[in-house]
Amino acid sequence: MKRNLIVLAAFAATAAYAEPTARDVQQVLQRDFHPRGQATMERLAQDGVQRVCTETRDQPPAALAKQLEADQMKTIAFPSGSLMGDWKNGEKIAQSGRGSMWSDKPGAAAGGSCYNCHQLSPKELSHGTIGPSLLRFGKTRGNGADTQKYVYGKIYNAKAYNLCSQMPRLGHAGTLTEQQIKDLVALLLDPASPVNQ
Amino acid sequence: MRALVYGAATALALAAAPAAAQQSQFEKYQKMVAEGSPVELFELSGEELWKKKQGPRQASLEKCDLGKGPGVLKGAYAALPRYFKDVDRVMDLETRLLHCMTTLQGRTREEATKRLFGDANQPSEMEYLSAYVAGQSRGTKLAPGAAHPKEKEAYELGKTMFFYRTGAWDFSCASCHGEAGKRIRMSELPVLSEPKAARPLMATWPAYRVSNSTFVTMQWRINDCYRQMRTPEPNFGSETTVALITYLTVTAKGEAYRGPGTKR
Amino acid sequence: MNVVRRLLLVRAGAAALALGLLAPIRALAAWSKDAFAAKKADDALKSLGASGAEPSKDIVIEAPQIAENGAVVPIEIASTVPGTTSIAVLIEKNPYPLAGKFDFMEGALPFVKLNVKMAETSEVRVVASAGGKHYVATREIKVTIGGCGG
Amino acid sequence: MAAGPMKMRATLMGGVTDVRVLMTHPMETEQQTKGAPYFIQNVTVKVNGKTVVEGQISQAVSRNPVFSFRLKGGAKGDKIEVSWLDNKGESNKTEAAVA
Repeated sequence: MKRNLIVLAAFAATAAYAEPTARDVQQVLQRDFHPRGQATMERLAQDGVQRVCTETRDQPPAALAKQLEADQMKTIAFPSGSLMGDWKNGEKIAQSGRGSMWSDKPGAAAGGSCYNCHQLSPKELSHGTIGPSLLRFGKTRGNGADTQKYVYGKIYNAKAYNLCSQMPRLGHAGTLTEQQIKDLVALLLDPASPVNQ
Repeated sequence: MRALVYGAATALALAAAPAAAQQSQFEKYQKMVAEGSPVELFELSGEELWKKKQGPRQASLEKCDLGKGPGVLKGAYAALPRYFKDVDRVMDLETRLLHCMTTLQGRTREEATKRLFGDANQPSEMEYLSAYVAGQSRGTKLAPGAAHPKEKEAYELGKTMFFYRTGAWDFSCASCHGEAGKRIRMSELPVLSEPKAARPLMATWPAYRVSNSTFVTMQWRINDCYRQMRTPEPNFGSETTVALITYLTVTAKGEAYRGPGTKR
Repeated sequence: MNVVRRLLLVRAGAAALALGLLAPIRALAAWSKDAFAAKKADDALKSLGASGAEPSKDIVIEAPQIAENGAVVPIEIASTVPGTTSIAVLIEKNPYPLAGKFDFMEGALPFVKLNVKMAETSEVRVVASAGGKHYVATREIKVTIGGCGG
Repeated sequence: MAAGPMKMRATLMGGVTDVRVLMTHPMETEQQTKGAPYFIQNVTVKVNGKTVVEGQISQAVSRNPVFSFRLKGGAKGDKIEVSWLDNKGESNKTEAAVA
């Protein structure tokens, strides 16, 4: 509650400097952008998660975050059966930075851009650090059903676990397919995967 | 055999002493690349284009007013973006150059914007011109317009956009440029909302990019960030792009310009 | 970019060709075709007559250990072997390993700095020739991926 | 875009003249052109008309080549000339005085 007030007070303070309102921004975006390829104008409209994270600078009030995370959890379609695919495909998906851009052919195989932000296989030296290192992830966490489900869900919709995470909702956004996410689960959890060597 | 042993030793050394050792190697690469950069060639070609008579009026851009008076190039880039009374709006370098192409040379906007971003085989007119004009500000401190109400408005809009999460992947500019010491792959990510990080960066844009041998401009930088943010495409010279460039340059103000630079 | 100059050059080339002048010009500027066409570093060196080089600490290769992009890998080479007259640069894993050969005459120091393309992580071999003998130094440069890869 | 501009700087410091030269050239490999590579083959450095460096290079040299060479001694005002010749017979050269 107290935190809520602080957040609101911060808004009131910045508003004095003629910061554009949410509606102003949407009007500006609609005027200043144009659709190209698969990137349609609808992508600029903020959903609830994006709006709350923008307005709170990624520090949402706990109660609100919990509620919205629960809503996001409902978007995840968990497949039945094993969630472990082929780590070799997973490695390729993790390497690829393509997918969902106006320059990508619609329907062409997308990647997860995983190495852009995470360390995975120790063989890949060129990895980002925006997200945590996932080196030996399966070795430390095991690969039981719960862990598989957690990893699948996190890749499908990261916002269900941490509302203002910087990680894209790769399944929810339609970038990765069910099989591709399973392959990434295997990359992280399969004992034979280079991640766990 | 010797090669194999040596290679293995290097891999081990890199794995054993990760962060610091690797970081210094990235820095060494960047430094050596910058020292051996062909970026000045773009400035030379840009100068030719600046003086070349073009368009229905067969005029050069030599009388283009970039804010310091017609034809004044010295320090002009470092004072951009700024408010221009003749168009009653804030313009960055490229938006202003386009304005001069249509007004002085009599070219249509359509023709002048046909090929804004070039490639290695054929850099664009805007890229060459940006290289030349920016180079004429070397040694001048960045001092973009920040006093006129429209300049203040641009700054505020740019700041809002910087933190605005949108697109298919929920990114804002701050998703990648919001936390110190982070990397995408091998590329360090400056926290552009902080003067400390914005200053050295804005002082070296536009730049030659070695990965694809192209010269890249600020309008391109904003465009390509949005491409990777999975949004639709921003219009060239739009209020949004100019506002973001204004926000970044104002954040970097006071830094002596030393570009055009060289990037990965 | 300089269209006029470019046209002039093209015309000059055509005229030279027509007059049969191009051949002597080419003959003046030697280019070791066989060495550059070799697919193995050893074959290229054999073709240059620089086989059997012995390792030397007097050849300094200054280069980053990791290159973020194989399109531009800066390399600086200096030889302090007395009487060095020639330096060859070979990138073992490139389709054609020989990247360059530089002959230094009186007045020039055996030094060159250049940017090369590397197809993948590879050893870079530098062979310096002095007084009919050959000396070699190698260095591994890792080539990685930078940026967002999109 | 072949024979675009060249740029050169020759600076005398501590008894050594540092020559840095930039060349505009696509330096296309066999892979890039799917068969017919297009690249500079010869680079020549002259001091006051006398050849001091003869370089032979391959398609592995990066686009828009940049070279640094070092000359023993020399004096301010010495005339440095750098020229190149590519595999299509095109050439270009530039001159600068040692500063």
